[in-house]
Amino acid sequence: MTDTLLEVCGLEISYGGIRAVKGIDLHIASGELVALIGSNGAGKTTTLKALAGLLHPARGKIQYANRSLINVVAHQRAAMGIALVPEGRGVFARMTVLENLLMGAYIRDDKSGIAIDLARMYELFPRLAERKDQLAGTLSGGEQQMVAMARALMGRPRLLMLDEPSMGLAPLMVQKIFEVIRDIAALGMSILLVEQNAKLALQVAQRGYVMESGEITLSGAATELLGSAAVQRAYLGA
Amino acid sequence: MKFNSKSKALVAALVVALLLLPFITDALFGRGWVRIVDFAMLYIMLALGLNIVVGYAGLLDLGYIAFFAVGAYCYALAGSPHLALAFPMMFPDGVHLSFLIVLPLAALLAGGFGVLLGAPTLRLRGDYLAIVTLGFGEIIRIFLNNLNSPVNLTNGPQGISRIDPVSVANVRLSATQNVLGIEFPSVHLYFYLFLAFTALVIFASRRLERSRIGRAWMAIREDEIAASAMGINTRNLKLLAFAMGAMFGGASGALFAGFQGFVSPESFSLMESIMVLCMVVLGGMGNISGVILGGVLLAILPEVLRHIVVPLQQSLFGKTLIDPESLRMLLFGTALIVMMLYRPAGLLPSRVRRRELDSDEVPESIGRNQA
Amino acid sequence: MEIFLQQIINGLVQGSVYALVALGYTMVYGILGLINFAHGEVVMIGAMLALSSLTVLLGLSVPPLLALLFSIILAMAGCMALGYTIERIAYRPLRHAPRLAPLITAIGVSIVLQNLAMMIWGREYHSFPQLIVNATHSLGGAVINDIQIIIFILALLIMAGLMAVVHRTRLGRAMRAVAENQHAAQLMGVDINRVISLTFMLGSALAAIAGLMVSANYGLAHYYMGFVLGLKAFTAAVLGGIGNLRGAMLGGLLLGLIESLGAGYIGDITGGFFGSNYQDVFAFLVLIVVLVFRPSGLLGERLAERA
Amino acid sequence: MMVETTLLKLSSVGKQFGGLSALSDVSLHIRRGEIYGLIGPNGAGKTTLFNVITGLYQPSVGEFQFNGQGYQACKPHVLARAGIARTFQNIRLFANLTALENVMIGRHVRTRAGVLGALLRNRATRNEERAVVERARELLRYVGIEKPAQTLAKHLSYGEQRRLEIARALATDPLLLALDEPAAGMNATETASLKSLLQTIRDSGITVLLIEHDVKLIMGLCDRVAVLDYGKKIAEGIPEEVRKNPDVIAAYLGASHD
Amino acid sequence: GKSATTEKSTSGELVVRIGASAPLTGPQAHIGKDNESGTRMAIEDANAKGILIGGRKVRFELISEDDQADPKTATIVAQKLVDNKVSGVIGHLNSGTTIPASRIYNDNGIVQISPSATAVSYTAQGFKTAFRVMANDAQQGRVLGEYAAKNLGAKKIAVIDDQTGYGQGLADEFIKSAKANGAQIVAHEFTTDKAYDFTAVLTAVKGKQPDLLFYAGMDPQAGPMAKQLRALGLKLRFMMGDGGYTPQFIKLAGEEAAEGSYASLPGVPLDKMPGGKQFEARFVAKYQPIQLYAPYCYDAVNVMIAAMQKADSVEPAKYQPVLAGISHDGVTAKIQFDEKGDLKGGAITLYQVQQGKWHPLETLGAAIPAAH
Ligand SMILES: Nc1ncnc2c1ncn2[C@@H]1O[C@H](COP(=O)(O)OP(=O)(O)OP(=O)(O)O)[C@@H](O)[C@H]1O
Ligand SMILES: Nc1ncnc2c1ncn2[C@@H]1O[C@H](COP(=O)(O)OP(=O)(O)OP(=O)(O)O)[C@@H](O)[C@H]1O
Ligand SMILES: [Mg+2]
Ligand SMILES: [Mg+2]
Repeated sequence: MTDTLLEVCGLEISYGGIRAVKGIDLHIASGELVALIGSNGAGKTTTLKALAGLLHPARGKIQYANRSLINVVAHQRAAMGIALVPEGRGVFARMTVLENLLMGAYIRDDKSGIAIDLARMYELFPRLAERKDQLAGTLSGGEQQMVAMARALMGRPRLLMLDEPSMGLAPLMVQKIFEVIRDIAALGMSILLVEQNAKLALQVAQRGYVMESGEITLSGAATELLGSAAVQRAYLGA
Repeated sequence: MKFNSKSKALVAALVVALLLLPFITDALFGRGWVRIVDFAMLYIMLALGLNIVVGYAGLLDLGYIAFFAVGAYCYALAGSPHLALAFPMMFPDGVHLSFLIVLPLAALLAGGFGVLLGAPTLRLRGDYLAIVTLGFGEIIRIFLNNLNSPVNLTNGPQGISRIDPVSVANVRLSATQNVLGIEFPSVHLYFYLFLAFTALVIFASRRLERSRIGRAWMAIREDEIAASAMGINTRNLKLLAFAMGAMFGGASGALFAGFQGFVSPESFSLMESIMVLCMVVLGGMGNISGVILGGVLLAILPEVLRHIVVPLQQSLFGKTLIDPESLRMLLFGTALIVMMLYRPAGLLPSRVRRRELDSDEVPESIGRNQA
Repeated sequence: MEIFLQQIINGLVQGSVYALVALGYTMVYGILGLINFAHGEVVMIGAMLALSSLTVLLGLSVPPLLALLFSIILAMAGCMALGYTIERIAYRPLRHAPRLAPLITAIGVSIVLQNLAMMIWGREYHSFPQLIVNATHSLGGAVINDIQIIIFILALLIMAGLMAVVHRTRLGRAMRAVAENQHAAQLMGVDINRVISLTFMLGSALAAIAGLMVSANYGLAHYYMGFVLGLKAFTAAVLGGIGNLRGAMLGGLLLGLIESLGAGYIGDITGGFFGSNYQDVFAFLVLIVVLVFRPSGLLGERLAERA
Repeated sequence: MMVETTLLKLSSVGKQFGGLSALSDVSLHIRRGEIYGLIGPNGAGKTTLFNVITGLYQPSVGEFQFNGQGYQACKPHVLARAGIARTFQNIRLFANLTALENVMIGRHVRTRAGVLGALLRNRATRNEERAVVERARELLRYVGIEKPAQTLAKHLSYGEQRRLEIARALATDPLLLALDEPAAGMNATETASLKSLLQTIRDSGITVLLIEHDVKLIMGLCDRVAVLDYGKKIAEGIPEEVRKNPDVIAAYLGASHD
Repeated sequence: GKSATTEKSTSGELVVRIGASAPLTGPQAHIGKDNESGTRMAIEDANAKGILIGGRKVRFELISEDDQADPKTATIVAQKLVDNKVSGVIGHLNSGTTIPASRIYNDNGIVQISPSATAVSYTAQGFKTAFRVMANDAQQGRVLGEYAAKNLGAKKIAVIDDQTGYGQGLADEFIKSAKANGAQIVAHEFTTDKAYDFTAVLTAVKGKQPDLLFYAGMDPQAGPMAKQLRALGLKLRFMMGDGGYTPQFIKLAGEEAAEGSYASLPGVPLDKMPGGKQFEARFVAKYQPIQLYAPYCYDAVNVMIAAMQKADSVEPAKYQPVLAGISHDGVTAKIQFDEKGDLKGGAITLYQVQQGKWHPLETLGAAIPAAH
């Protein structure tokens, strides 16, 4: 039995007066790949931002590696091994691919380790090796997505959160990104994956949560969810 | 505009209060304060004009005072003996056109300058626009300062004095007038004149804001590319914004010249542009009542401080410890900071700004959300 | 020819001063997108602090060079503290406010600093002690002195140093990351408050040096000296492309040259119709023309907006 | 005959960014009343093509004809008036204005009130304003977001924002509606409802040009599809043909696509 | 309304308010404060003397306002002084503020004596209430131009002005007079009253090889200008108007560069005037070294009070005609006004820096007839 890495209890987040996330519970075990699906505006991005420390929850507990994350600000969470690949990628457009990757390793100071990981990223994404001196802002959408993922991995996170990594990508590129997700999951990293392409997400994930209007309405093993009629109707367009 | 009976009563009360304002001010604080109120009205007009450019169309203009200057000099030249110096044959006594002719002339001339300034700056954004408009304001000032030779057009830094006071329908506003047994001193008369014009400017601003033109300006402010893709001719509309703002500025400049009787380039320094911008932003960009409040506050605050700094120190320390004049400006600067910190979207934010802020209050650590 | 050469030297010296101040402007702008209107006042405070410290130390008959060294350090430290405080009080709370809000607090800070300085150092112009023998050198008939040479070299060195910091160090990378996307920078583990504070302190230290240089070169210090200098430096930064360090340097030197050549030759060019009284008109016209053809300054990146 | 059925015709259009050739020698024509799909790998030049035909970019070479008239180096507002409306890949709404105001701004190009009208607010202006509001509400209803009419655009959810962009574009009374990845970030169910909206729009007589990565949507909706790769058109035809084209499979679809 | 009145204080004294206005903030604050101090000293002296008017002991009260050297603020300040029922005003410092304010004083019948405004147009407006105790630009420029061309024998003269009302007015009159006396103006360059780098204009001047440079502006510019002049190796005589006659000039220029510079100041040198030396000693003890116009402010107050005493009234309407015809021995000169309110036959003294101090060379123009 693997131990729990992240545990969220009664998480509530509001924008001004509007509650976007209304008291949700979720947990992720070490090495687990968990999918979070839900329709537009359900509160998925909001949840991830709160976990990364970019938003302050109104209420609720977040336990990470048996430590409470209340009062831990975003950059400290990054240092604790929590990484987020944000919606819209958020690459540093006027920095080169290499500089972007080095930013990913900002919290580390083991020069040799960074060099090793850099080589590993270039192995994982050969395209980035070709383009390492290109400004990230001039890359195509798919390439930027690779930069964003590689950058997050450079910090050697224990928990990787991905917010719609397939958005705006061509079919071939989607396949490629999901292959990478599967690969890094196999290396034992914990992953929380938010996706609109619910089918793909549930195919790679072990467990899944379904979110609607700020609440978790369904959860369970990924295969179960894939088979559920409710999920099929709402998210798979069946 | 439709009013229910309650708001009708409110408006009526407001009108009466405004009409009585100079008398009340005079009785309570003295005539000097009526003059301050008069200047505040001029500033409100200026700020409302700038609000069109900055608040509606989102074009940061740091040289706005130039239009005020153009209007003022237009009035000064058309209503003083000065041109007799430059063109003794043509105008042996100078030019003394009627106020009702000069005012629209000044507004139009300033509007023309607005277009002139707007044209080369159309492609510029944000702070680049700011510095170019700043430069434009300085250029105008330098020309006014130096056009005393080869032909003495502006009398240079010495300025033009002996400008005709405003007179409407043979009533000279520079002298105390007796109407129905009530004495109206000059500063009171100017107050009513400025009040009328301010009302006009407010009316025009409101109508423009809620019109097809106003919406197009806001679209440009929000996203120029999307606006042009929606069929908005951004070039023409930006020029229009510059021109409209400049016209208001020019008209108030003309009023200023008539009121003051003297114009010189010193009155149109960069600091003045900055103050008007402060009024707009501090009051609440894009919101007419906010801009008015900003104008009133910033025009009057230094004067209020002038009066309280010494007594305040006396009551605190028993004597004047700190030089009152620098303390006054120090407090003024501090007030700017504190007000802005306390209400970042302005004292009376526009509907849009207010909501924009609401959503930004919570996520403290969220980064700059660039489009 | 000798006159022309002298005008070039004049322009380069004046331009180096602009450049020094413009570098500070540009750093802050680069990271926060904020016109730090108070920067000119920080320059002034730097000069004033140095002046006071020099006066005291020389009064205690401390050797001039030692006094100078100590004063530079004191002025830099004082300005760094001031820069930190300004950012903390007047800008940080407004980081998510509408874009023009911090512009107004900046103006407020500028007014406050000016009047504080007037209270502390008085209304009069102070003469700045001459500490080193300021030898004059002749260069093909034109003259240049030691302080001017120092200013010019210092400006270049500082620019090079800043470029190295920004492009080669971890802090520099963090600064650029914060400048581009604070959100993402935090996710990388960057403490953005710390980075922004450091940037302000660095810019303020530069301001202190600039203030000292100006005072040493012109032999005066006054509480009002920062305003015009700040404005010119801001213009220079925009001319070069605001946010770009090399642009600040180039813009500063160029503005200096434009001014001196303008003042020297407008009269001759226009047949005496316009004289040196139109020097600023000339400078602004050059600026406008440059911006019309290069809307983001000479070296500013032309990120054609992607639609 | 061609003039009547062809709405948009590109002949050998090219667009260069520095050394990069984002579009080269692209020719295509879109018929009135059809839904024309544009697909291709990331960075193939699809959005660039949109920017060219909406006047945001000037083509480096070539020109295009729209509604029987030639255009080259035209300002966006001219093309909007001519009848081309678009949405943006990275949503570009007027973020701080309400949904209703966003759509009202779309009416700008079909209304006329000027400064005088605004100041005097005469009968004609009042009538026009009323019509603008009515039409804007109607369009919000049409795309299914009448409820948040008074909400600021930036507070709408992603899907609502996409719909609002469509409503705003429709407000310009376009002949050609160009949509850049309208289904990005939508799940399958939401995409399905978008699909029916687009069909309704087409049925109302508006020609649609659609960029999408959702192959299912493209194949199920479009009358014809063109494929771009590295700035060149590598295939064009009805969906069934394109789907089987080996070049398209290699460059875009991938082997195992269903 | 009623202009000036008096009020009774508890001790039965007559309290008479004297207004004063000058820039107390901004770049000219140091000169403005100097003016205020001069005015204050005169008022304190008068109070110490115990002056009787209308048979009652008078206590003068100073109401000092900051006009920020801004014309608009000046009118507000003027209106305020009127509100405060001052009996007369000493001010303002600059012509740009003095002129707009003068209209308000005139409208309210309040006597104004400017200690330092030199623009000809100030007294040309036809206001009975406007006086000054300083030679105007025309008077001073004429003397300076003549002195440069005749006494100093300058053939080729360069002029720099600071583009302020003061500098431009003075420069124009200087040029006219220098030309009339046979000198050639080889360059007319410009700077501003906020500048401190003059190398460019000085280099341009150098190219024209003049033998004298006249600067029309104030000491904060004149000082550094003299310094840069020497640094650039210009070998010529440096001359200024009253704006340069300050200890500050020598400090800012450095004694070496300042040595030999000329400046003028209306009036007779303080130490040649009865009571002048004593005034200076007392002033320095009380405040700080005289910047510029403090003695003129002192004189302005005294001549005003003298007129009140002579008219035996503090009502402006009553003492104004007396003032117009007065002859008063001040510390700067014998003060008499012409029909416009300008100083009659104002003497102008030329000074030169010698061994780090200003030394009077000669006093000229006593015979100059009133301007226009
Ligand atoms: N800055 C904000 N201010 C106000 N409301 C917001 C803000 N950001 C998001 N919301 C609202 O919060 C709710 C949740 O938004 P969120 O972005 O978390 O949804 P999501 O599940 O990620 O949706 P999508 O799949 O479209 O990305 C939505 O109703 C949205 O409109
Ligand atoms: N303004 C610009 N400056 C420089 N290069 C640009 C610019 N706009 C587009 N490009 C480049 O042109 C190429 C085509 O870009 P475009 O946005 O048209 O691709 P796309 O087909 O829309 O891709 P995606 O599916 O990822 O949106 C890309 O390599 C892109 O980097
Ligand atoms: Mg989301
Ligand atoms: Mg695209």
